[in-house]
Amino acid sequence: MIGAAPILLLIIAWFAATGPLGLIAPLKFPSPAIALASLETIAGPGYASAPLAEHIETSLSLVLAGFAAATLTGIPLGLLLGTSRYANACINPIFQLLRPIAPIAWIPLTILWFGLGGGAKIFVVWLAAFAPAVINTQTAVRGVNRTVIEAAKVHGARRVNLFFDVTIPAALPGIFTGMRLSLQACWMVLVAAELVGAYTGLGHVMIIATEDLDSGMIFVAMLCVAMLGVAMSLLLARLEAWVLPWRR
Amino acid sequence: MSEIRFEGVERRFHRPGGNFLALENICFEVAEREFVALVGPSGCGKTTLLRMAAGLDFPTGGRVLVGNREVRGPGPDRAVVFQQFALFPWKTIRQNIGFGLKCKGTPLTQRREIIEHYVTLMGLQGHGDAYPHQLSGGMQQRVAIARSYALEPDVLLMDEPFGALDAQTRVLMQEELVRLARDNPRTVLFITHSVDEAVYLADRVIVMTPRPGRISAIIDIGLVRRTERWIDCEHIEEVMAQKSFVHLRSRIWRLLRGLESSGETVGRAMETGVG
Amino acid sequence: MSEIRFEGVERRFHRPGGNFLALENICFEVAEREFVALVGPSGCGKTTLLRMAAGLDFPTGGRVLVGNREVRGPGPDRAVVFQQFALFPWKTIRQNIGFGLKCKGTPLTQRREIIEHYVTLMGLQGHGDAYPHQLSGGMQQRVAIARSYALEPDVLLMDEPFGALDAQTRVLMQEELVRLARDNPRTVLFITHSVDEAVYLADRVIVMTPRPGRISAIIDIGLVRRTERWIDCEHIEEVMAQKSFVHLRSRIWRLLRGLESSGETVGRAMETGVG
Amino acid sequence: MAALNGPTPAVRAGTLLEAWVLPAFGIVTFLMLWAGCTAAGLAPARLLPGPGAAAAEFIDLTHTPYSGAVLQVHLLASLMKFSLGYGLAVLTGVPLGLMMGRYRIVEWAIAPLYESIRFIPPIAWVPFSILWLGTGFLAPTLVIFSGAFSPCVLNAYRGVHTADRAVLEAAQTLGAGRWATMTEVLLPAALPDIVAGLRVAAGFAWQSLIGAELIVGSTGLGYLIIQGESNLSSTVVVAGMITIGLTGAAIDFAMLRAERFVRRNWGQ
Amino acid sequence: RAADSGAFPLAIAQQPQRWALEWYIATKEGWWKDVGIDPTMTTFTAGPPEIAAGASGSWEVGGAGDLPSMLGAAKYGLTTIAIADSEAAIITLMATKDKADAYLHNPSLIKGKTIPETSNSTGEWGAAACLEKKFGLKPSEYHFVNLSPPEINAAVSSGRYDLAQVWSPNVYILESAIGAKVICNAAQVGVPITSNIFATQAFATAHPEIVAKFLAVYLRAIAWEREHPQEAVADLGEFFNSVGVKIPPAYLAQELHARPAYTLDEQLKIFGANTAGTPEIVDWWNQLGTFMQSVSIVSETPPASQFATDKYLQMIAADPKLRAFANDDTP
Ligand SMILES: Nc1ncnc2c1ncn2[C@@H]1O[C@H](COP(=O)(O)OP(=O)(O)OP(=O)(O)O)[C@@H](O)[C@H]1O
Ligand SMILES: Nc1ncnc2c1ncn2[C@@H]1O[C@H](COP(=O)(O)OP(=O)(O)OP(=O)(O)O)[C@@H](O)[C@H]1O
Ligand SMILES: [Mg+2]
Ligand SMILES: [Mg+2]
Repeated sequence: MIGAAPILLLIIAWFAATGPLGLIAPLKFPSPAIALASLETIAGPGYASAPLAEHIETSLSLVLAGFAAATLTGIPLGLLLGTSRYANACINPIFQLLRPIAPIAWIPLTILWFGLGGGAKIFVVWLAAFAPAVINTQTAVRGVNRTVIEAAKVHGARRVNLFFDVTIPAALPGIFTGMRLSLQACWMVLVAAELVGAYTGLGHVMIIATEDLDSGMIFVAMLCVAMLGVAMSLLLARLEAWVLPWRR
Repeated sequence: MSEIRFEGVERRFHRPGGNFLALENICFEVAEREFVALVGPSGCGKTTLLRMAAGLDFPTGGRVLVGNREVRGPGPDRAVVFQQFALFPWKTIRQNIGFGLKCKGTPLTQRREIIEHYVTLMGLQGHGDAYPHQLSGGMQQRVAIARSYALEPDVLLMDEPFGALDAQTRVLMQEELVRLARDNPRTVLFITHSVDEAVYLADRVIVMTPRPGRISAIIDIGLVRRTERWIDCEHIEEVMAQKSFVHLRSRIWRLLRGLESSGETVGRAMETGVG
Repeated sequence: MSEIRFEGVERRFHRPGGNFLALENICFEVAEREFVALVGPSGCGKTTLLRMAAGLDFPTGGRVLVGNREVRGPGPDRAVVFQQFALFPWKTIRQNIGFGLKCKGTPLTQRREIIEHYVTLMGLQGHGDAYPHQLSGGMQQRVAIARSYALEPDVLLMDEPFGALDAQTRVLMQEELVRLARDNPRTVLFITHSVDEAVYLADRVIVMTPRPGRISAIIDIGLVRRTERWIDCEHIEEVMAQKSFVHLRSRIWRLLRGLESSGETVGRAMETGVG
Repeated sequence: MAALNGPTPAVRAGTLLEAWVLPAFGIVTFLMLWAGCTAAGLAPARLLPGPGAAAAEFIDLTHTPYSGAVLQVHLLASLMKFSLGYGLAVLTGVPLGLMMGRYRIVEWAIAPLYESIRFIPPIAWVPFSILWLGTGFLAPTLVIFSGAFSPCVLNAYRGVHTADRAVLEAAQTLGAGRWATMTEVLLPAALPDIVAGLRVAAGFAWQSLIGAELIVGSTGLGYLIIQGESNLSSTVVVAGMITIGLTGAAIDFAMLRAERFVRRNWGQ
Repeated sequence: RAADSGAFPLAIAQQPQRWALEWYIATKEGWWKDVGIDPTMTTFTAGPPEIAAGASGSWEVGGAGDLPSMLGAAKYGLTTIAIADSEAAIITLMATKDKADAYLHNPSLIKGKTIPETSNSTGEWGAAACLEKKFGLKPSEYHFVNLSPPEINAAVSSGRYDLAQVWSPNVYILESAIGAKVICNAAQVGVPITSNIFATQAFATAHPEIVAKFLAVYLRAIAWEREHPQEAVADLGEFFNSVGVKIPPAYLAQELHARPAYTLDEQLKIFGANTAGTPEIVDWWNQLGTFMQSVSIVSETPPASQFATDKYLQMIAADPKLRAFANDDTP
C-alpha cells in the first residue's frame, strides 16, 4: 500500500509552503529546518528527560504489550459474542455501555488499581484497543456465509469443527481488519496512556512539547509515532498475507 | 433404518408482501436404499424439500422423518451436495474433500488414501493444492461431490449435483453413481432438471407441480429397470436407446409440459401408491 | 461492426506451484450476427475465453478484438450472463433487471415497461419485489438472463446461461433465443455443456480440448440448418428428431469423447476453415 | 403433534429472551458486581462511588448546574461537536475508502499519507488544531475528525476488496458508469463492513471528543468529567461517564440497527 | 451585538483561578459599560492551550501563570501588562495526613520516593526548590512523575502516593477530602511566582486605549476587594461555582489571603517605574527564565523589556479619570 512518490511530493510541498512561499508561519507548523533542528535536539542531547531512542523504546514496548493484551482478550470475546446469541444478548449491553467511555476518563480508577507504573499504561492502551478487536471480530463472525456453515454441518461438523474450520477462517479477514484498527487505537491512545505518570515515551514528548508550544518537537514526535505505526502495520499485513493464502 | 418420510409437509415463507406458500401437503417416502429423483419446474420447492430432509430447514406444517425419527438438525448420516457448491474458500481441494472425514476422526493415513482416491476419480489431479477460487465452476462442483462421497453416508441428498458438469464428466459421474448404488446401495434423494438423468438413475421419479409445490405424480422406474435388465448395458447411450426408457422419459416429459390435466395427475399419483 | 476475433490468444495463471497454462493459441472469430457455441470439458478455459471478450480478463499473449478494436475493458455493448448469476443481492428482482437500463439513462416509464416484459417472459411474476436470496437457483439465473436481455446489446456473451434452469424453462428459453436470433440477430458467444443445445442454437460449434485449452474442431451447423430447413419445425423435439441433427450431434459427441485422434481433429479444424 | 409448532414459536421465545431477559440479566449482574465492589471496599467511594450514589448524582446534575451548566447542556455541547466532526469524517472517509478500493491511482496517491497519519493520536492534533483554528467549535471538531476518519476509510476500503468480484464485473458489463458503480454496487456491497467501521469510528470519535474537551473548551461532558476529577467529586465523574456510555451506546444501537437492516436485505 | 451598544467587543482568556475573580466582580458590578467594553470570556483549564489559542487570535487579552506568559512572549510576542497575583504561597508540596509530620521531622524519609508533579510548570520549580532548600535533597534522590493536577488528586487520594506537588485550589481539595497537609510552599523557599495579565502584541499596538481601559477595570476590582473583603469571599465562591471548582467555603478566605493582588500604585512600584536600577519584577523574571532554560522549555528567554511593559499602567496613572476609576474612587 505504500508508494514513495506521493510522500516525496508531499515533502516538496511542505518545503515550499513553509519556506519560499511562506504560506504557513513557523509557529503554526514547523518548517523542515525547524523540524530537523528539533530532531537533532531530541536525538542527541535529548528532550523531555531522555534521548529519542529511549522514548521510542518505552512507547514501542507499551504499544506492543497493550496490543497483545487487546488482541488476546478482544478476539475471543468477539468470537463469543459472534457465535453465541445468548452470550451476546447478555454481555453486549455492558460492553456497549462501557466502550464509549474514553480511556482518559478511566485514568483516576486506573491509578487507583494499577498505580503509576507500566501496568496502568498498558491498561489504558488495552481499554482503547479492545473494542475495535471485539466489534470487527463479532461482525466478521456474524457475516460468515450461511451456506458454507450449512455445508459444514451436513458433513458432520461438530461445534469444535464448525468453530475452528469454518467460523475462524471465514472470519479471519474481518479479524485482521479489527487488529489493524486495534493497532491504530494503541497508538492513538499513547498520549492518554502516558498521561498516567510517564518519565519517557513519545506521548510524553508530545505532552511536554505541547506545553512548550514547540511545534517542531510535536511534529517530530508525531512523525515517529506515524512511522512506527506504519512499520507495525506493514508487519501485520505480512502476517495477514501469510495466514490467509487463499485470498486473492 | 434410514428411510426418509415426508408426512403432509407444508412450508410457508415470510415475504414483505405477506406469507408465501412454497410447499403444500407433501407426502412421500424414500425407502431404505432406494434412489428417488425429484423433478419439477424451477422454484417449485425441490431444494426446500431437500433442505428439510437435511435438517437445514423446517416445515411449517406436517413433519419430516429420517430413520423413523423426526429431523431436528443436520448430521453426518445425511450428506448433502449443494446446488451452489458451498466449498470452503479457505481450504485447498484436498482439505475440502477431507473435511467430513476429519470431523469423523478418520486417521490421517486412511484419510489421505480416501482423498487421493476421490481426487483421481473426479479428475482433479494436479489441482489438489489449489484453492476453490482457482478452479472452474465444473471443477468446483466436482470437489463438492467428492466431499460428500468421501463420507460414505447412509443417506445422500443431492441438489442438481451434475448441473454444472460438462457432458463428459456428467456421464462419467452418472455411471459412477449407478455403480455405487449397485455395489453399496444407499438411500438417495436426488434433484435434477434432466429427465434422462432421472430415469437413468432413479428407482422412482417424483414429479412436482409449480408454485405452490405439490406432488403431481410418482413414477416407478425400478420395476421396468429390473424387468428390462438395463443393468446389462455398459453405457448410458445404450440404456437411452431402449424402448422402455424412451417411453418412461416421454411420459415424464408430458407430465412436466402439463400435457396431462392436473386431475389426471393426482389420480396417477394415487394409483402409483405412495404419499 | 461487432464481430469478435481471437488472435493467437494465450492465458497463463500464476499458481503457487508455478505458471499454469490455461489457454494456448486460440484463433477464431465470431462474425457479426453469428451465433457461436463453445463446448469442451470442464476446466478447459471456456469461461476464461468469454471473460476476455467481455473485457474482464486479458490475454497473456495474442489479442482479442471486438468490432475491430482491441478489448480494453467491459462495456454495455457486450452483455454477459455469468455462470454464477452474479446478481446484486441488495436489489430486488425488478431493480436487478432494470440496472443496465438505469445506467443507460432509459426513462422511468419506459424502463418499467421493459422490466415488466422480462419479468413476465421469464415467468417471475409475483417475485418482482423479492430479493435474490429469496429465489430458487433457477429463478436467480432467469433474473440474470433477463438483466442482460433487457439491455438489447449488440454482443451477447453467455456462460452456461441455461445450466441451472429446469428442463421446461430451458426449452422455452432456447426457443426464445432462437426467435430472438431470427427476428433481431446478434453476435453471440455461447458456452454450454449440452451438445444438443449447441447444435440446436448455434451457427457454428467450437469444440475445445482439455487443459491447456486449444481448439479441437469447428463445426459448421448453419449450412445444414438452412438446407434442412430446421426453421420450419415448431418445437425443439422435432428438430432433434431430424437425421441431420442426430448426425451432427454424435459427431461432436465423438469429438468430446476423444474418439477422434487429436491429429485428425486438428486437420478437421483446418478443413472447416476458420482460425 | 410436536412438529406442528415448527420453528416459529421457538424463534419468538428466543427473541424475547434475547431482546429483554438476557440484556437485563447482564446489566443487573454488572450493577451488582459494581455495588459489591464498592461496598466491600475494593475501591474507596472517593474514587469509585456505588451505583446508587452515581444515579443520585446523575439525577441531581440534570437540574443543578455543574461547571456552569446542567448535564443536558453539557451533553448537547458534546453532541454538537461530535456530530460535526463525525459527520465530516463519514462523509469524506467512506467515499475516500471506496475510491481507494476501486482505483489503483487513488490508492497509490493517498494510501501512504493516510497510512501514516492514522496512527497519530488525535490528542496530538490538539495543539495544532488550536494554533490553526482557535478555541471555537472547529478545534475540537478537527480532533474528533482525526479520530473518526480512519476507521471509515479503512473499512470502506476493506469492504470493496472483500466484495464479490463477480458482482462488480456484472455491473461493469451492464454499462455502469463510475458513479453508478460506486453508489449502486460498491457502496452496498461494502456496506456491512462500512457499518462496522462506522461503529468503531463512533467509538474513536467519542474518545477523541473527551480528549479534546479535557484540553479546550468550557462545556461538554469531557469538561464536566475533568472538573469533577479536579474536585475529587467521583460521583460527578461516574455520572459523566454513564452519560457518555449511554449516549455512545445509543449511537451504537442505531448503527447496529442499520447493520441488521442491511444484512437482512443482503440475505445474510 | 457590540454595535448596538457601541461597546468595544473584547475577547478575554481566563482560567478557573483566583485572579479571574476580578473580571467576575467587574461583570457583576457592571463596570464594563463604564469603559465601553463588551467582554467575552473563554475559560481554559490550563496555560499552554490558552497561549496556543492566542496565536490563532482566539482572544486579545487575558491572564495566566508567569511561565505561560513568558512562553507566549518567547513564541509570539505576548506582552505582559500587569501582575495578576502573587502565588508562591499556594505552590506547595503536600503529604498525606499520616506521613506529613514524619517527613517534616525527618526529610531523609523522602529519599527514593515517587512524587507526582506537573512537569515544566512553576509547580515543579517550586517543588524542586522546596526539596532542595528545605529538605536538602538532590534531584537524584527522588523521582518526579508527570501528571496533570486532576490526576495528582486521584493519585494521592488513591492512597498509593503520599507526597505530591499541588497548587490551589487542589491544595484545599486534598486537605478537606483526605486531610493532606502542606509541608512546604514556594514562598518559604523564596521562589517568586506570579500570574500575569497580558495582551497580544497585535491587539495592544492597534488599541492601546482599550487595553488601558481593560486594565483599569481589573485594577478597580482589586481595589474594591480590599474595601469589601467579605463580599469578595462570597464572590469568589460564586465564581468558583460557575467554573466548576468546588472547595469548602472555609478555604475561600484563605485563598484570597494567600494570593495577594496589587493595586495600581503597588503595581507601579513592582514594575519599578519610580525607582532607579533593576525593578523587582525583572529579578523575578530572570529567575523564572533560568528555570525555563534549565528544563529546556525555551532555548533563550526574551529580555524583560520585550516581555513586559508598564506602559498601560502609566497610561492609567496619567489619566486622572481613569486613575480614579482604577482606584475605585468614583462615588
Ligand atoms: N428464504 C426464503 N424466503 C422467501 N422465499 C423463499 C426462500 N427460500 C425459497 N423461497 C421460495 O420458495 C420457492 C421454492 O424454492 P426452492 O429453492 O426450493 O426451489 P427449487 O425447486 O429448488 O428451484 P430450482 O430448481 O430453481 O433450484 C421459491 O419460489 C422461492 O422463491
Ligand atoms: N484466477 C485463477 N487462478 C488460477 N487458475 C485459474 C484462475 N481462473 C481459472 N483458472 C484455471 O483456468 C482453467 C480454466 O478455467 P475456466 O473457468 O475458464 O474453465 P471452464 O472451461 O469455464 O470450465 P467449466 O466448464 O467447469 O466452467 C481451470 O483449470 C482453472 O483452474
Ligand atoms: Mg433448487
Ligand atoms: Mg466456466
